[in-house]
Amino acid sequence: MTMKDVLSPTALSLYHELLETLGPEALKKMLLTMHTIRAFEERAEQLYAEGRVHGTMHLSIGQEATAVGASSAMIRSSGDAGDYLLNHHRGHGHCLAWGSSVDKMMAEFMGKETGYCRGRGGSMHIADVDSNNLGANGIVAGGVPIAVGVGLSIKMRGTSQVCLVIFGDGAANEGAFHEALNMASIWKLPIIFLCENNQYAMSMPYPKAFNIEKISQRAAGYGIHGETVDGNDVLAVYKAVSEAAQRARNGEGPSLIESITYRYKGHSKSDKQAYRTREEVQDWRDNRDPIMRFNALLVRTGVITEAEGEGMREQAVEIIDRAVAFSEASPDPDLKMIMDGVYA
Amino acid sequence: MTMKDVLSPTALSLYHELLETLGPEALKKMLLTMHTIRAFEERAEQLYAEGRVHGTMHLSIGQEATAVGASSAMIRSSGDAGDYLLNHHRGHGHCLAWGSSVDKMMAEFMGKETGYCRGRGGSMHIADVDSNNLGANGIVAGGVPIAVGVGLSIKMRGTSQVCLVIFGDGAANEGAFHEALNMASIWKLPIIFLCENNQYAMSMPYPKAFNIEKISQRAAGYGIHGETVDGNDVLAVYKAVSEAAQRARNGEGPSLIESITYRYKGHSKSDKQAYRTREEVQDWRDNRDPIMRFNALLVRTGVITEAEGEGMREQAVEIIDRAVAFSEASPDPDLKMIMDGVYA
Amino acid sequence: MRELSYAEALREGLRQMMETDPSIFLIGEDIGVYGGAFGVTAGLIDQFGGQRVIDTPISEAGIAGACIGAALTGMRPVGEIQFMDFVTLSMEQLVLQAAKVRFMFGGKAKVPMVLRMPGGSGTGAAAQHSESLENWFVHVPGLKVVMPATPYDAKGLLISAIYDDNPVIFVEHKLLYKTKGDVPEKPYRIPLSQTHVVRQGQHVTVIATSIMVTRALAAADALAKEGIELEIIDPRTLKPLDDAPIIESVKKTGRALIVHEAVEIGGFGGEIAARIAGSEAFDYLEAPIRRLAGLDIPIPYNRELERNTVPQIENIIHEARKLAQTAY
Amino acid sequence: MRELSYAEALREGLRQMMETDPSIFLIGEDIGVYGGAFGVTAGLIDQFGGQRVIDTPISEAGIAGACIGAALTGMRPVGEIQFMDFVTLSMEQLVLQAAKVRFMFGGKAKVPMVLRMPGGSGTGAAAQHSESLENWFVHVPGLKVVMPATPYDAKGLLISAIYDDNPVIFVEHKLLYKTKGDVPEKPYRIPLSQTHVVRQGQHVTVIATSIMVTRALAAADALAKEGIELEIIDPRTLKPLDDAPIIESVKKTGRALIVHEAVEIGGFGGEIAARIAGSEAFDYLEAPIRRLAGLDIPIPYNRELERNTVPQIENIIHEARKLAQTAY
Ligand SMILES: Cc1ncc(C[n+]2csc(CCOP(=O)(O)OP(=O)(O)O)c2C)c(N)n1
Ligand SMILES: Cc1ncc(C[n+]2csc(CCOP(=O)(O)OP(=O)(O)O)c2C)c(N)n1
Ligand SMILES: [Mg+2]
Ligand SMILES: [Mg+2]
Repeated sequence: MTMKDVLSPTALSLYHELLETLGPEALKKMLLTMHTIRAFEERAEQLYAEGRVHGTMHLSIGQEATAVGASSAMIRSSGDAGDYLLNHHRGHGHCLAWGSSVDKMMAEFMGKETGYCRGRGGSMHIADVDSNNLGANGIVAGGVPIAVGVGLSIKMRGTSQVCLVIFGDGAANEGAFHEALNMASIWKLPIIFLCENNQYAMSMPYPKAFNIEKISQRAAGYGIHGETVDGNDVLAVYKAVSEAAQRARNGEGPSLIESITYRYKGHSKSDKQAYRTREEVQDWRDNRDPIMRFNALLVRTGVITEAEGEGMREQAVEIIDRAVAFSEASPDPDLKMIMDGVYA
Repeated sequence: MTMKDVLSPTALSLYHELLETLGPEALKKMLLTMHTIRAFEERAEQLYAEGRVHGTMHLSIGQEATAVGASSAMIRSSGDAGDYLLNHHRGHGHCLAWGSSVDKMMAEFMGKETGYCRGRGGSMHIADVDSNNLGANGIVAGGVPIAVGVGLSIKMRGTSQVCLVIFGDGAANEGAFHEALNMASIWKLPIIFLCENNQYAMSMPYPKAFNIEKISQRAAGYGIHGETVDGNDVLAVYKAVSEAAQRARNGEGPSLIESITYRYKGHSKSDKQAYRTREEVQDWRDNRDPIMRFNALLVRTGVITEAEGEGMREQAVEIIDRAVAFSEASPDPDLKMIMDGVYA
Repeated sequence: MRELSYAEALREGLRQMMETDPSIFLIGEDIGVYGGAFGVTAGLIDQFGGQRVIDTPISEAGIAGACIGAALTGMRPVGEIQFMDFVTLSMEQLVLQAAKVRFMFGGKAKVPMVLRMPGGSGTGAAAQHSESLENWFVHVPGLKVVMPATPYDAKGLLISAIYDDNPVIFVEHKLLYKTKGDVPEKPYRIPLSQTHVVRQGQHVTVIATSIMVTRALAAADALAKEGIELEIIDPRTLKPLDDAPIIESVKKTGRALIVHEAVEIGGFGGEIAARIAGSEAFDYLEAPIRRLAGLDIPIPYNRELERNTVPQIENIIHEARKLAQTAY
Repeated sequence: MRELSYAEALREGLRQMMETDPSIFLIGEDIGVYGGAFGVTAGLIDQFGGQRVIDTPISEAGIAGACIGAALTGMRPVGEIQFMDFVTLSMEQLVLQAAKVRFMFGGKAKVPMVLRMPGGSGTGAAAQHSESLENWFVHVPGLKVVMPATPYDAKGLLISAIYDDNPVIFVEHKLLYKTKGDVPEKPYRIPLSQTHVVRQGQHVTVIATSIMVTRALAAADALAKEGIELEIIDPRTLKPLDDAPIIESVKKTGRALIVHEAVEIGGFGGEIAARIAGSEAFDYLEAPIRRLAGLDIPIPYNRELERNTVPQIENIIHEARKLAQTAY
């Protein structure tokens, strides 16, 4: 779906259905979160360029709808009352959408003691176990088998929780993906396997790594529900993930959802992007941007004004400003504690 | 298909087609090889019971049709002129069907210097690299990614070879299976993935480990040809594998063939078989035995007499007698050479 | 005291823990009706059902992942890898996930899991079913590595491992499963990281692990008749290692022989040798430190070749005697 | 002589071999148009095409398997694992297949493959992208392990590795890729298993690997000003190890310091220490053998923590000085 289709009958009918059930405030909050994610990552890139952070990072600019749509469909709470999140290297957006503290995320990104991981994890490993966010994973598909264990644990503990695990198209070719989907299926575990197909795994275009049209076709090989959604349509993602969560809570087992999206930036800091054209990137930016689209929908249906939409963008930037200030004022980890936290 | 269906119209029409193309001698040889496999394994079991071999072993009694049907469909020759074989722990039958020396196999089983692997490999690791038999593998699915390399090498060397890799139902849940099938598909490699579904992976019944009806359904997830055949019908297996080989030689890429069969014996030496009933085993023995079936077909259509059929069984036992005698007369490996053969 | 086999001791430990704590469950290949490839879990599925004794497909990465995810969310899984060799398929999950998650998350998560696996040769199962890979795990921060040599240690260490809040690699030995020994009926814990002086002696310190403890004891009996007294030390927990008793012993005897089944090169014996050679015991050494361990070859199938690949009682006798007679 | 960076030297070695031998090909993730995560294979796809510079899906077990199968059937594959950490996903194929196939088949097969992988920390990539796991492979019969420290060694050892008929684990270091050094233009081979005395000195023998060779050289320069002369030894091939020059050197200096980046516990330093402590050099030792290696923690993200996790020049200076001053 491109910008032109924002007001298409299908888009509008889904919109009105969700406006009804969720209310306008919830939708506005989703838009704000998408702005916050983008602002976070644009700032991250800038901090990196300025030499104020080291390491690497994987920006999800362009993919905000999947993060926000999916998280909004889950119960974000702590302990047995909340669902679980697991994600991978391109994970800032998921974490922010899950409701994590922007300050603590930024502090982690900047390697500070006040960060979620006390500066030990960095961009690729942000976790907030207290809110059932079991963390990002630097290993492609590394979190996918872990989701099986979370699902098993939910089943054994007899709660009605669900585990959402988000990974990329590249991850679907790792052996771990296969083992995990099969185990989740035979044991009917409450897991949502959400595959963000952003068209590339690093430099590998999706069609070169797969000889199938849709990754969701693989669901059939495990006897589970599979479906592909427009990952740049926050409401479509919301709906697919909600339904998957409902099935999981009903004891109907796991689902594989493929969300079609696109990353605007390079894979990581050192990517010359020789594997794609500028035009392709520009086309996605101009015609399918998830924030522009959702903003347009809310404006054209009168839920917000143009100015309110613009205000949200600014509000997001301010949130990030504060987070950077918080981080800069935070102490570095104490070198004397270097051995700390390895063993419980 | 059970014994009753041996003369069914479908069975007979395939039979006549192959009788025409292969000739009666080839069919007789297939039956003799099936007898030889069974005799080999019955003797192996006996030798083990008598304490004359150690270790463990995995008998394929009841699965002979798959081994013979598949191998007969391949070009068994050395160097660039022949196809390749890779198989796994339950591999005696595949190796014999490939045309390997019974003497050298038995000697290997008995740990002798004259064995294929000079007594270093044993039952689970018989290989005959000279005849493009790249060996059995003790690791479930361990040979499956290796097949990808063989397929790549064929493609790069520009020969018209094909690689046949045989594994069990259990192997289809290993991550390596997934990675290999995908790679073989995207590069259109000349590989036949032959899955012997003998209903169990050790104690795990197939329906508990898979939430799909047929393993061949997984082929669709990789965009390759998938099909399920009656693995106790040697001609059905022959046909499916021949066609797969033809596709592979035509550059149409890999196939996944599932062959439905059954093992009569326990998984390995130490199996109490608490996971299945005697009746189930007896039913397969009485009604679907691959040797009885093929023998009946050849007898009833007049290719051999009852007595000739019985003679083949005896001939097979004699072949095995000679192999045991050969092995017993063979020297043990020389302890002084223990460090030999690790590095080239 | 009542005698149990090593396998029975493990089973009793598992059963007693599962009876008292519903967060403990078992997961692995063929551990249900089959009872496990070596019978350790026999009968447990009848008592606890298939929900707590979970048979898996053949998916070793999946098994490890299942343990990690469950452990992160309040359970205490005890996984089984059917043969230690197959843990090569779980390395990413164990090394990059289980071991690191706590540290990477700033100490804010824990992964209380045990992964049991039988190592070692001697059953004629050849190169792909006879590995002794414990030193790989010793090399990984965040993991613990336990390797019991007796039924008594097996039960007591397993219970401690289950209640430890870290991932524990629990290495059993196939040839030990049927060995018998005294085992208290009540549950008991042997603390992890507590090296055990199994036999006292003044001439040579023998540091041995797993089945080599048994063989070293037999060697000690034989050498005692010649007047050579071996002091036998079993670390039991290889990581984190309690090395003080080893250093103490070598200060006393001045001679150290390290014995393990794993390949010598790159093995755990190197760690022990380095600790001794870098410690105050160095000044007391009266002979070079000796290692006796597996040959640098895959385990061969042929019975005689197999036997000669790893240390046997006679090899330990020979080496210890030679060492006792070496004057500096 | 012409200077090249370590990455360029590797690339030139690959290019020259591929030009002369059509059986050599490259396979790995993003090695084509991307040129490899660290640029080592940049441009090679333009010269040799996608049939010989093969981009793979993210399937590390598949990559290893592809190398093994091709090697068994007449090719000489050079695989790349994008970060050494991810080799945890290839362990079964490497350890149970590549390493063992020849022996299990009675010496009748060969597996001429190279698997390149960058190890080490220092780039802020944290715990899952900074492993130094070489000692795992040293522990595996049938594998060879090569770890070049300079551009010159990188090219010469890579060419030897490609022509070796065994599976070779070729460990590069991320921080070395940009370092420069003299590299002859013509192809040349440095024999595997040939330990190199990088710098002569009489006071302390420093056995160092990979980037620690560079740091040890810098430490030696500093200490030379204090009159302390380090002898620096780089094994280059960790397996099979040529230990004679190490033993010889320790006999001369009487003092040994082993330096590597990998975690100390269970690491390669243990092997070296054990070889020294078990050799005739033992009698010449004038001080305990010292190891200086990685802390027993996962690599932290924070830059200062990361730096302090592995040995730096100043740590080597400090340890070597202390050792030189230790009297027995
Ligand atoms: C097991 C493993 N292999 C390779 C990598 C290096 N790597 C990091 S991200 C990435 C691409 C992942 O692609 P995808 O799963 O599609 O996620 P995306 O980056 O597109 O979000 C690669 C190859 C890794 N981190 N882990
Ligand atoms: C990676 C691995 N996991 C487990 C085993 C132990 N094991 C050997 S055979 C087997 C069952 C294999 O089942 P299947 O693939 O269906 O083959 P079958 O034995 O039925 O021929 C198991 C679990 C192994 N050898 N390798
Ligand atoms: Mg992607
Ligand atoms: Mg089976």
